[in-house]
Formats: sequence, structure tokens, C-alpha cells
Amino acid sequence: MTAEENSGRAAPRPVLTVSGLSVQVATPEGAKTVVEDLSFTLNHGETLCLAGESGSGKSMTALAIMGLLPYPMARISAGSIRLADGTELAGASERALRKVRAMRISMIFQEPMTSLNPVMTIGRQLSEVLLEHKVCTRAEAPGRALELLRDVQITEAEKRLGQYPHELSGGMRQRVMIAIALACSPEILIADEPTTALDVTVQAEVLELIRALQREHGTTVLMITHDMGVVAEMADRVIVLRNGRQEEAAPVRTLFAAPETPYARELLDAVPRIGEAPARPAPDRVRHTVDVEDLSVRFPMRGGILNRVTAQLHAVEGVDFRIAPGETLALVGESGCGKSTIGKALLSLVPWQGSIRIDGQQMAGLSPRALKPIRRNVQMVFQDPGASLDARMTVGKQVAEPLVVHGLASGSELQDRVEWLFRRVGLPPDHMDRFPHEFSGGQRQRICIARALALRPKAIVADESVSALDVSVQARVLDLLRELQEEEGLAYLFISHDMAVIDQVADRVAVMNLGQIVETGSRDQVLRDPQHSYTRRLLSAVPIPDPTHLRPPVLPREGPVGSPVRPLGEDVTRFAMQEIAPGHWVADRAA
Amino acid sequence: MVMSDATIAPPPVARKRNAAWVLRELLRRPRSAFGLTVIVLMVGAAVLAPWIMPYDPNDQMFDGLSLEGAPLPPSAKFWLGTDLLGRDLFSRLILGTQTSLIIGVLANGIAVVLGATVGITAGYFGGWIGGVLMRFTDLMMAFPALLLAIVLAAIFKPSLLIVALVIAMVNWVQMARVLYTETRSLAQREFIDVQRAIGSSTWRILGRHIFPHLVYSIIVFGTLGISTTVLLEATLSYLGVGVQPPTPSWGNIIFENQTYFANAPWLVFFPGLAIVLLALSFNLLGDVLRDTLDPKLKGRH
Amino acid sequence: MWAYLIRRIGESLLILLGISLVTFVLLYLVPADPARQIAGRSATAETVANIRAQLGLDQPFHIQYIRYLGNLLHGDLGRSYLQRTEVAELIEARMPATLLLMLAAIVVELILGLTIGAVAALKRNSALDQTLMVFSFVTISAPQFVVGILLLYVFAVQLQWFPIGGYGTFAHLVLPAVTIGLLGTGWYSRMMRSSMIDVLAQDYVRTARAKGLGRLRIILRHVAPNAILPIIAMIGIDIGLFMSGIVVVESVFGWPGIGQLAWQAIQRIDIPIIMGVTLVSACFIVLGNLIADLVAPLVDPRIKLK
Amino acid sequence: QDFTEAKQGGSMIVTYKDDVSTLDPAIGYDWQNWSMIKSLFDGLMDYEPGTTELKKDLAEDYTISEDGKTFTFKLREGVKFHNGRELTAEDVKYSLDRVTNPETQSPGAGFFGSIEGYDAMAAGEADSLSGVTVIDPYTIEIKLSRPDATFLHVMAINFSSVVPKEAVEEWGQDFGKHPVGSGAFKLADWTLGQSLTFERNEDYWHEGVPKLDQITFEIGLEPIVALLRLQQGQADIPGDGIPPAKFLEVTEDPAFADFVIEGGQLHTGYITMNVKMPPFDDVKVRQAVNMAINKDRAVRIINGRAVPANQPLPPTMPGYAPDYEGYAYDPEAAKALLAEAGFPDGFETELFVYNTDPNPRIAQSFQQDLAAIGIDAEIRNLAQANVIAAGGEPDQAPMIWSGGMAWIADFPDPSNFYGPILGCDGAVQGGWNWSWYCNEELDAKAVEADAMTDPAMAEEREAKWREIYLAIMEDAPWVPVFNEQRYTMRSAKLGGPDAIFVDPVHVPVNYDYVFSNDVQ
Ligand SMILES: Nc1ncnc2c1ncn2[C@@H]1O[C@H](COP(=O)(O)OP(=O)(O)OP(=O)(O)O)[C@@H](O)[C@H]1O
Ligand SMILES: Nc1ncnc2c1ncn2[C@@H]1O[C@H](COP(=O)(O)OP(=O)(O)OP(=O)(O)O)[C@@H](O)[C@H]1O
Ligand SMILES: [Mg+2]
Ligand SMILES: [Mg+2]
Ligand code: NI
Repeated sequence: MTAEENSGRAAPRPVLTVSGLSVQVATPEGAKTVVEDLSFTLNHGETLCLAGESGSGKSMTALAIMGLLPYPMARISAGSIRLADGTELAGASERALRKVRAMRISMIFQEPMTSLNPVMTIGRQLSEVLLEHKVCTRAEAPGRALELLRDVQITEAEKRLGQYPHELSGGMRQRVMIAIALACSPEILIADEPTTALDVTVQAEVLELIRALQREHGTTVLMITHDMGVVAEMADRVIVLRNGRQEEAAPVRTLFAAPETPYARELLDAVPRIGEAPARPAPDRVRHTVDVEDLSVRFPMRGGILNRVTAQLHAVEGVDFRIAPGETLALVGESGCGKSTIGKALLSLVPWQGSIRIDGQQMAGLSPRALKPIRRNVQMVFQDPGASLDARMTVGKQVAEPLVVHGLASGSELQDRVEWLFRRVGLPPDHMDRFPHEFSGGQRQRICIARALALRPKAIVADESVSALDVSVQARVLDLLRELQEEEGLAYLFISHDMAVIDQVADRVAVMNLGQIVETGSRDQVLRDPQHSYTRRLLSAVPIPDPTHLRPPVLPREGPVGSPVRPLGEDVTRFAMQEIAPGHWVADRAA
Repeated sequence: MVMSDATIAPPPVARKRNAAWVLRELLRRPRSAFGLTVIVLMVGAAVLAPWIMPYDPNDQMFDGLSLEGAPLPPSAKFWLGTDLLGRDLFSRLILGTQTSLIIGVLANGIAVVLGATVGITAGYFGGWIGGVLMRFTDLMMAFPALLLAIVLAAIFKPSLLIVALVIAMVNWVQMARVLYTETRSLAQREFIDVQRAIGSSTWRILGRHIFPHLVYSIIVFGTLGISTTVLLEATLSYLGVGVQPPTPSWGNIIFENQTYFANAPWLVFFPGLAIVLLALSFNLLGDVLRDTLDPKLKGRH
Repeated sequence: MWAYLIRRIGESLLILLGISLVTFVLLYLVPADPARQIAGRSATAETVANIRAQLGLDQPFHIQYIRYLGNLLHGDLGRSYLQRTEVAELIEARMPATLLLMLAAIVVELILGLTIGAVAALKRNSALDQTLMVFSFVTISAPQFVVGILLLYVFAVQLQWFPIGGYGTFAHLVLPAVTIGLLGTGWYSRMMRSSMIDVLAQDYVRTARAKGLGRLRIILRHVAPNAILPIIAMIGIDIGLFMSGIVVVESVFGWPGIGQLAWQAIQRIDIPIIMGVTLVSACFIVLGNLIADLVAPLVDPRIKLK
Repeated sequence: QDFTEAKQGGSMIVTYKDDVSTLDPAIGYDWQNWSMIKSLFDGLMDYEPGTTELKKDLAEDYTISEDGKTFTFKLREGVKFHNGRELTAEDVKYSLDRVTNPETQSPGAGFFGSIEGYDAMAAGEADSLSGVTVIDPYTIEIKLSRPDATFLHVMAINFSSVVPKEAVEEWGQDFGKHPVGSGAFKLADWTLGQSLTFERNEDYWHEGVPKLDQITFEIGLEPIVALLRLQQGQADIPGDGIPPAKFLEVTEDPAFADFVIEGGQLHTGYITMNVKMPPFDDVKVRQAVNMAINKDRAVRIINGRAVPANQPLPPTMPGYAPDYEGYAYDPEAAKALLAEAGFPDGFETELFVYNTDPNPRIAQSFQQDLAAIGIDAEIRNLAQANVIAAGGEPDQAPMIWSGGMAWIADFPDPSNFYGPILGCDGAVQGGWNWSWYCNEELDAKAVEADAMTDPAMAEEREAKWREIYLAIMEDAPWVPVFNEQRYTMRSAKLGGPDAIFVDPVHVPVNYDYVFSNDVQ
């Protein structure tokens, strides 16, 4: 690590002191404290990680420091936040805070997708900060902006300056956010889950980037994450939060070596480690709950005078797989390779070709009415829990909805059933009457899981379903999923970018690239003996939850990035698959 | 396994919402209480008109005009003054409430429902249905409504029903266009996909999930529509489709007297005030209703 | 883009065709005999019949309509029955004034409406917000005739800042534009307020604050452009509203636009003028909607024309 | 009179709300363009300014044959059209041919029905009136197919104005926008929808006329605003008159009261009752209605700008019966009469009315009067064209209030109030006789009366007409309500006798004789 370069390490020089911080949110029942009496000090040049379960107040703490708590719902009810020069931030005026923001403290928000202004070019969003704080002149601004983009290693930086956020991939947007945050070389950088939305290879790159910047500029970093692998890789010190209170604070190595509190211990124990997962019992493969053959999903790209389809985006191309009852198939691959699309096709939410059989029943060519009973058997937990919940309906009603729609329960029976579901995913049933925005990201994810379980489906598509959960909750949710699988013989299509989690849950793994499966086989075959170069690269990027262990650099990408868009009539060349071991298929490397 | 619950379990009653609760919330806030009161008063005036009018609203009283034939300003005898025929303005305003409420609330309400239906349908289904509906909306926007009025006026006996129908036919367009855009973006949101996956019927998706998100736009357009329709009624009646003299409506009173407003301002001011009050009251009510229903605005420290 | 444009223009032509048909049917149904109006009071039945034949009004409906369309293709809108002038000439003479007034009114209502809406949203639920709301309801509920005359009294007669009606200079334009603009102001300000409130709660506004930007800059650069998006669709609607408000305002201010022409024609059932004006204003409305749809992607890069 | 001595020069601004439709004398037939055309064109005959006395105009002299069927006009020499060409008898003939040619679609063609050869023209069988002969360049002879006492008046109405053939042919249908006449003014500029400018015709044959150098007509101003302008000194004459809303204000304001001018006009406002539609087919019902209407209140509603009427003819019209009492206002008697007719509890009916102020108000006052005797009349407030259309159907409009569309005589002759609006000719589908009253006997009498062309028999003729109108009142197809007085205003800058500002023929103003005080 780079700790030695920071002279501050020898004699810690505090840059920010938080003492006795409490944050309250307004609820119909009155104020509720979500952060309570939190105190810590940030020292120059170090990386402090706030870890802890989801909903424990991590984001609230970060927003409190920035003076950006959602008004009028949340407010600082006690405590002080003080910069090294004595500037008090708690309760400071907007004018005073403006001077501090971006110049001295800046923040990367949890959601990179919505944090950029959709109608402003990247270049302007960048130069705006520079000009506002008079870091450079108007003439120099574009040059500086370009430099910043280069610093965060965005490809084709010149072109990006003129592009709009929606034209960039999630990873790129995250980098733009980082570039904005770093524009004025702040003393302190707060990064709230900077990599949650990214696949491992991109995550590795982003983390490396933050480290490099810290190296160059001596920036102090307050990092919020639930991923203990990331903690191990990045942190100098760690604060473990729970229910808005500090559970434990310790240097990273100490914490990982000898956690003091039971909660920290539980947290660390729950960290999945790749290659350490126990072997799973082989399910019997006589029947298949999900049987997909030659599945293709193409999105038409229109153009021309008559608005005819001129090209197609081959999101999924000729995919075959089967999932037996009680079996989990994990789907991994780079962002945008078509994973979620496969999931949606299983539910007929996108137009598809090929054959999908759920529990033996063919879905192709059925009318929506005929589809309804079949659909019941397959449910999906969507990737973005925030977006997949209706902001205007209480979560209880939303979980109850599938039951109501299919007429499965009503009255008190419905009530009991929903309460049971809430309890099963670890949410107190009295939260049923709340609205989605009153929950943290991880809590929402569990609500979605509860909703998917409501219909007792035979198969569940879990799209990044545990990505926002802290490890301990994650572990419990995974346990829950496993229990259900054992009890009811559920089949899972488990989509994730977290290889360690996949290692734990999957019976078989399929690796996708550009809409096609490039490698598939049993978990051990794929994860322990990866054959395709892409699989290898993916595995090399997985962070290791051990601060003493240094991860080797990520393998470079082989060849250029492909595009799934093809003119009409021109088909994507399909990879030829070779069976190199029983059940272990690998795409022809030449293809 | 209860995992993260920092809250003390609240008394479950506080969360229950029903009509009585909404009413209490509305009365608790001064703004909505005001709106509600005005609306109740106006409805009351419309229903009880025969009993509360101080004079016969159609009586062209001899002492209601000055000797030169000018209307009289407000006085102790005629609270709001008299009109150009010597009739008591206050009584006419009260009677006019009937027509204006039917137009501003009912006809406008039909227009709102129609507009919302077309806009939401077009936005949700998109494709050729949406295309056809929206082009039809464009067509209606350019439709010569006055001409339709003239034709109807000549063919049918004038009645409130026809004017209400014309207004409903013409006024849904703006609503449709605005809701179309909003629905189109809503329909692509993931939580709607979820509903499809669950197997919710289209009606359920539209009613339970899309509609609540459009409530504010509907309130804005619906309440603004009150004023415009009440005035539009006057124009249409003028062309012979709507209520005919001597039946008063707020719009008619303004319309008949607007050229006199420099000389007899009360003839325009009071009916105008009534229209503003009606629209404003519904808006206040709508605003507060929205605030109480908007989960993000609830709660207190 | 071009493909989209061509398709929309095609659709627009269909709409115009639809409008022309509807209008023609309506006019056919109006029980007023143009031939009689032309022939005058002292004419005999034969004279009236003769004139009817000359105008082709004795032909069956579809022939009349097809003939009208045929003439339309040659740019011939017909000749007014009562003014005995080419409709095209009448409309051409009055169009510039109406266009000018429309543009000016849109500018007025955008400036006033967006500002008021923005201020109301920023001061949400304050006394100022309430006052502005009352103001917007008053502007919407006030009859245009009254507003127009009131403005005339105050600004032209009393203060003498502007001329008492007429056409020609910028000073002539101000009062009519404000009168029409005030109506739109109400609509725009209510819409702007609600859309601003939505945008203010967005994450990217928080990002902007995190950048340490000034309040004004956040509002102008980040909030306003996003808040305006749903309002763009209003422009098309607005032209429709404008067309209906124009009749009164034009005659109050002696503004030589097509509103007056239309009103006179409707009162007298002068069919060629009604047809002409309806088609022209339909063109505007269709064009307004088209422009609104074309401008939307310029303001919001996420929208793709499809 | 001093105004003939007034110096020439100066200008004035006249405002109008509606667009000027056309200045073609064969077509123009409305309030607005009537006197504009009179100023641009000349006919053989005209009226003394401010009066209804006929005088010779382009005709220097005329003779009428014994049988009253041949008129010979001697034209004034040296009269020039605005295009500089001299006006001759050929032009007179051309103009009469043109106005009676069906292709011209003149609304005034019917006035020329008594000229020989008219029927052939109307049927499209001839392209020239056989009765009109050019004797020499300055003499023209017109033969009638029947004696017509009103013929000289016909020669004075706009439709018989003389137009130059070459200009008509040059402009074709657009002649109305590019008028060329021989009148006191010529059209200098016409900006459609905005303004018209008339300039003095320097070559006008009539010495000392017109007085003004220029008249500007500003178009498109709401009457109220027009009056505001006048009050601010930015306009000189409100062409549409004083709007009802402003009437009391200006008449009571000492600064303006002096400039308000009152005048009579050949106008009657009346209610028609459709004698073909029950219960108005019963004369008792019609008489009852006549007794039920409170005309004084109707007058008061329009601020006293009219006098109550009891017969179709206005008081200034020859043939008016000054001693006739009419039906007095007597609701009790009306009720009794109604009961007699079999409607003791009244009935329901409809009253059609043109929707511009103050007509709906007046109609509401009638409505109240009718309600007093048990008749429940629903008001149908409609656009003018709709009302006219309904009146022209036998079974559409039981009652129509004529306000805003009422008959204003084209020339001051009693016959002008009969034919189209009370005679059998008008009682046809699409006709203007909205009461559908048709009395063959009276029609015959009317023909007789019009045959008395001898000026010596004028008295007798008048008496005959008086008889006809009183007979009509017996049958009571109308309720004559009031004769509207005209009120207008002028600015202090203008001069001239009041009569020319409310000229009974040059409606609304005789522009030729208005002068400007600025140059005196
Ligand atoms: N508007 C609100 N009303 C009520 N409770 C709220 C509101 N906003 C947040 N909370 C609560 O505040 C707590 C802290 O939320 P916060 O976003 O800080 O969690 P977090 O630690 O960042 O979790 P995650 O890792 O899931 O993002 C949560 O329990 C959440 O339910
Ligand atoms: N409705 C759609 N219309 C057009 N293209 C789409 C649509 N939905 C997805 N795509 C495209 O299909 C491809 C696959 O998308 P998908 O969401 O399946 O990716 P993913 O593998 O789930 O990625 P991530 O890990 O980022 O969630 C992407 O290129 C995406 O842009
Ligand atoms: Mg968080
Ligand atoms: Mg995905
Ligand atoms: Ni380092």
C-alpha cells in the first residue's frame, strides 16, 4: 500500500473531526434518530472506511458532513463537524458551506446514474466546478476538464467532453463523478459506495484510480462500502456502524485479524471468500424448471425515411441453458452483456425468439392472457430496487400485490402472509405501512425479494439481488434463498457481478460476453479452472477481503471491445462451443 | 429474525388512512379548510338557491335602474348592485352558481377524465394506438369549436347539456397532451415492468401505479380548467348553445356586462371573484390533498 | 431527424385534411344559405338559385368538397362570399400581425410564467407562493376583454406610455402581447412550479450543490433546463389557446390579425373565410406541436425522435 | 348655409370595428361602406345633404313620359372618372347592365325590377337591359315595364352608381378593392384589415365639394376603444356610433356632451310573429302580444335612444300615420284577449335574437313582459346568419326580435318597408318576411300605389300606403317596438351642420360636407 508515502501517518494530522453527531429524520410518528452520537476523526492522507449493515446511517453521515441532508426530511440534531482550521460545518449557512464544498470536501454519491445532470454535457459539468471556484480561467477550463477526464482514465476523453451522461456506461459515469469530485483537489473525498453498480473489472479499475489520486494529491478519503473486500483493499482504518451507532473502530488489519465486538465478528465471518465455499449437493437433473433453447433478444434500431428498422442490437444471441429444480445457475459478465435481458425474457418483458419452457410449459407464441398462469411460476427480483418499487404505494401493499392480483389471498390471510414475508426477509412487519423512500438501499432490495417470493414461484431470477446488502445481511438473505430452495425446490437464475457470492450460491456458472455465453460449466469447473480468457480476466479482478493479501493486477483485455449492434440482415457470428470436460463448455477462442 | 429496527414500534392506528382521516387532515390545515369551506358554500348556494336569493333573479325591477337606465352600484338594498336590466346581481350570482358549478366542475371533470384517459392510454400503450390517439388529439386541438357550437346551436334546442358536452369535447386536449408525455416516461420505468411480471392486469397497472404519479398534473390542469371552462361556457352560450337568458351563469354575467365594466365594475368584478374563488379553492384542496398523499412530504420532527 | 420530419409532415397533412373535412361538414350543416346572403333582401328566388348555382352550392356535398380540395392544391382558398375578395389575400394581409403578436405573447408568457413558477417553487408554501398562485388564477379567470381594456386605461390613457391600440411599432405591440401573455402566464407558472418542485428533489441538484455552486447558478443551469422539459409540450397547446384568445384582444387593440377576420366570418357564416382561417390556424397548431417535438430533443438529449 | 362657404383642407380619422368588405357599388350593401361608396361614386340622382330630399346629381335634367314609364336623363358634361376619362351615357348603361347581370351577384339587382328587360337579364337570357338606350353621349333613356313611383329613388341608391367599364374589366372581381368612380373622393390607399385613405378628387365637378383633403378610416377598433381614442383626440368620428356602454358617460360629461349628435333615421325595431306557426296563426294572440310589450322599458334599457313605435313606418317616412294610436300597453287586456283566443294560461314559444349587445337585453325585457301574460318565451341568442336562416324557414322561428338586423330604408319611400319584409314576395323560403304574413289584397294595393308616378299624386299615394300599413297593423304580424335614434360624436376639430353627421341617406356620415375647423 501507499501508506508510507503519507508523512501524516507518522504523526496523524486531523483534517476533519466529527463529534457527537446525531441525525434525525422526520416520520409521521415524529423524529427518528438514524445516526446517534457518532464521533470520529479523519487524518490527513488516510482512508477511513465506514462499513456496516445497510440502513445503519452511513449515507446520512456523509450527507451531514456535506451539509446536504435531504431538506426538510432530515436534519442534524446534535453534534459538531469541524474542519482542521476550526470551521464548523454543522448548522453552517449555505454560503459558508459553498466555500467548503468541492474545494475542501467533495463527495461521490451512491447513485452515479442519477447524480449527473442529464441535459448538460460532461465537459460543462466539469468545467463548471472549476470556474465556480476560480480554479482556472474560462479559456483554460476545457483543457483542465480534459486533463481531469484523462486522470480518471476515460477512453477517448476529448469525445466524452461533448457527450451527455446517458451516452456513457455506468462505469464511465462513475468516473465522471470522480473527476468532478476531484476537480478542485479537495482535501477530503467522500465516496459513498463508489463501486456497487459496477462489475468487478471496472470496480478494480475505479478503486485503483482512487488510490492513485490519493497517492498523487495526498487526499484524505472517507469511503463508505459494505463490501469487505473493498474495505480490505482500500482502508487504513475502519468504523463499523450499526443502527446508527458506532460498533467498533480500528485499523484495518487489527479489525480483520481480531474483531472486538460480536457484530464486527459476525460481519467478518459472513464475508464470502472465493474458493472457500462448501460443495453443494448435486440437484437431480431429471426435470427442468427452466429450459431455454436458442434464446435471442434483438432490439430494433429504427431509422430512415419510413422509420424502418435498419439495424438490430443483438442483446442476447442464441443462448441455451437449463435449470433443474433446486438448482442455481449463476450468470456473470461485463455490464451490458445481456444478463438482465435474459432475465426479462424469461418473464416475457422483452420480445424474444427461441424457446423458453417454464416447468415444462412452452411460453413461445402465447397471448398475454395465456401467459399469466405460467408467469406466476417465474418471478424476478429486479436489479435496481429503488426503481422497481412504486414510490407512491406503501411497501406492504406492494408485497401483497401479487397475491391480490392472482386472487390467492385476501383479508387477514393476506395480512398474515405479508407479515410472514416481511419477517422472512428480515424486515419488521410494522414497516409495512411505509413508503419506499423511507428505506435504505439494502432494505428496499429485501422488499423486492419479499415481493418475488409472495407467489411461491418455481423459479426466481435474482438480478444483482444482494449487491446493495452488507455482508451480514447478504449472508442471511443468501441463507434465506437457500432455505427456500431446499424447502420448495426453487430454481434460481442468479445474476451477479460479485464472484465471491456466486462461488457461494451457484451450482453452475455461465459467463457471458456480448450477448452470448462464452463459458459454462459447474461452479468448480468455471471458477477454479477458467478456460476462456474473459473468465480469467474477470476472476483476476475480484478483491480479496484480506488486508494482508495483495491482489495481483487485473489481466488486460484481449482485443477490442465488440459492439452488439449489427445492420439488418447481418447476423452476429456465433461462437462455436467445445466441451473440454463433461459439462464444461468453452467458446472457441478464435471466434 | 429481526435485523435492523431502530424505531420503536409506532402505534399502528396513526398510519391508517381512510376517508375520515383525509377529511380531518384537510380540515386541520387552514388552506384546505378554506378551500373546502368555499366549495361547500358554493354547492350549498347552488342547491339552496331558491331559498336564499334575496330577490327574484329574473325580476327586472323598476327601482333596479337609475332614471337614465344605468345599473345601480352595491348598496344596502342591493348588496352587490344591479345589472343592466335592473335585476339583483347577488341573486343572479347565487342562481348562476348552479350553471357554473355544472360547467366548471362537472363538464371540466369529464374533460379531465377524458383527457387523462386518452393521454394515459396513448402514453402507456404507445405504438400505433398512441400514434393514432395523439394525432387525433392534435386534430382536436385545431378543431374549430366555435363552428361546432354554431351548428349545434342551430340544430338543437340550447341546453346546459350540450354546452357541457362541447366543453368536455374541446377541453380534454391539453390534459391529454401533457399526460401523454408523462405517462410515456413512467411506462418505461422499472416498477411498471415489475407489475407486468407479477401479472397485474393493465387496468391495475394504469389505475394503481401510473395514475397516482400523475395526480399533480391532473390537479394543475383540472383546476386551471375550471376558470377557462366557466368563461368558455359564456362564449358558447353567446353563440346560442348554452343556457339562454334570463338564466344566469357567472360567465354569462361577465360576458354580458364586460363592455360596461368601466362604468359598472361590480358587474364584472363579483362574478370574476366567484370564478377565481372556485378555481382557487379546488386548487388549494388539490394541493393539500396531494401533500397529504405524497409520501415524501409527510412527517414531522 | 429528416426521416422523422418527413413522417410528421405527412401526418400533419393528414390532420389538416381531417380538419378541412370536419370543418366542411360542419359548414355544410350550418343552416345559413350563403346564396341568400349574397343575393340580398330584395332578390327573387330565381336570383338566389342562380347565385347558388354559380357558387356550386347546389352540388352534392362530396363534389363540393373535392372541388374545394382541388382548388386548395392550386393554392386557391376561394373568394369570400361577403367581402368578395380572395381569401388568400385577406389572410396574407392579416397573417404577419397575428404571427408577430403570437411570438410576442409567447415571449411574454414564457418570461413571466417561468419566472413566477420558479419563484413559487423555490419559496414553496410561503406567503409569496400563495400570492403568486392567486395571481395566476386571477390572470386565468379574468376575461381578456376586461384585462385588455384595463391595461389600455392605465397604460395608454392615463400614463400614456403606449398608443391606444393600433399596429406598427413596438409600442403598439406591448399591451396586446401582455394581455394575451397574462393568460398563458397562469398556465406556465403553475406547470413550472410543479415541474420545478420535482426537479429540485433530483440527485443531480444535490450534486450541483455539492459542487459548491451558487444558488442562482444551480437554478439557472441545473434546475431550470430540466424543469422546462415537460413545459415544451405546452407550446403546441398554447398556440391553440392563443388562437381562441386572439379574437377579443385583436379587436380591443385594433390589431389587424386573423382573429377579427375569423370572428366576423363566423358571425356571418362566410364559408371560404372560415375554411381558410381554420386551415391556417390548424397549420399553426400542428406546426407548434411539431416544433415542440423537435425542440424537445435539443433541450433534452435523452429524447430520440422516433 | 355657412358650410357651403367653408374652406377646403384638413383631414379626419373615422374608426370602424369591422373590415370594409368591398367598395364595389354594385355589391356593397352594409352600414359601413354605404356612404363610403356614396363619396367615391356618383349616380344620376342624389339627396340634399342631411335630408331625404331628392336632387339631381350626374343628371343635369330629366323628363318623365306621360305614362310614367319612360325616363330620359340628360347628363352633366365634363364629369371625369378618377382615371381621367369623361363619363358618358354609355357608362350609365354599362353600369345598369352590370348591376342587373346575375354574374355580378349584386344584392341590389332586385331594385331594378321595373326596368324593361330586367327579367331577361335576371334569367341570364340577355346581357343588356333592353329598356336602357343611349340616345347620345349625354342623353340616356330608360323604359320601365310598369310605372314605378320609386324609380328616381332607385337611381339614387348606390347600386345605380356609374362605373367605368375599363376599370371594372381590368380588376374583375377585385374591382371592389380598386374602385374607380367619379365621386368627391378617390381611394388613395387600402391596407387590408388596417386602414383606408380617401383623398379629395381635385377634378370633382361639384364646386367646393368635398371639404376635406383626406379621410382616414381606421379599421378593427372595438367601439369602446374607438371612443377612448376620440376622447383623447386621436380620432374624429366613431363610425359605429357611441357604444351603449359609453352612452351615459359621454352624454353626461360636459366636455363631450356638446359633440354628441342626435338624429333620426328610417328605422323601426320590431318583433315578428310567424303567422304560419300556431298559436301565432291566431290574430288575437298577435294582438295580445302587441298589447303586452312594454315599449317604454325597452327604450329605457337602451338609455332612451329611441322613441316607442306603434306602426311599421318610422315617423320621418312619408305615409306615417301620426294619429294612429296603435295597441296601447295593457297587460290585463292582453291577458283577456289571450284567454279569448283559447290560451288562458298562455303558452310556450321561442324568441330569436341576434346576439350583440343590447339585443339580448332587450329580448329579456320582452321575455318578462310576455311572462306577465303567461307566455313563456325562451330566448334563442344566435349569430346573425343563424337568425336570418331561421327566419327564412316557415316553421323555425315563432318570434324574432329584429334588433341589429332591422330594416333601415334604402331610400325614403314607404314602399321600401313593404315588399321583402311584409309582402307575399318575401314570405317564401329563404325570404326576409319573417312573419310569413301574406295578404294578396294588400299586395295588389301596393302595386297600385307604386304605379302613381305623377308627382302631383304624391299625396294620394302616401294615403294609400298609410292605409296599407294600418291594415297590416290590424292583422298585427309585427310588434313595432321603437324607432331608434342615431347618436354619434365628432371631435371638436370637425365642423359642419349636425345633420350631415347623422345623414339619413349617407349612413352614417355624409363625408363630402364635413369640414375641418383647423383650416377655417
Ligand atoms: N425520509 C426518511 N424517512 C424515514 N426514514 C428514513 C428516511 N431516509 C432514510 N431513512 C432511514 O435512515 C436510515 C439510514 O439510512 P442511510 O441511507 O444512511 O443508510 P445506509 O447506511 O447508507 O444504507 P445502505 O448501505 O443501504 O445505503 C435507514 O434506516 C432508513 O430507513
Ligand atoms: N429496451 C431496450 N431497448 C434497446 N436496447 C436495450 C434495451 N434494454 C437493454 N438494451 C441493451 O441491451 C444490452 C444488454 O442490456 P442488459 O441490461 O441485459 O445488460 P446487463 O448485462 O444486465 O448489464 P448490467 O450488468 O449493467 O446490468 C445493452 O447494450 C443495453 O443497452
Ligand atoms: Mg447508503
Ligand atoms: Mg442488468
Ligand atoms: Ni497509498
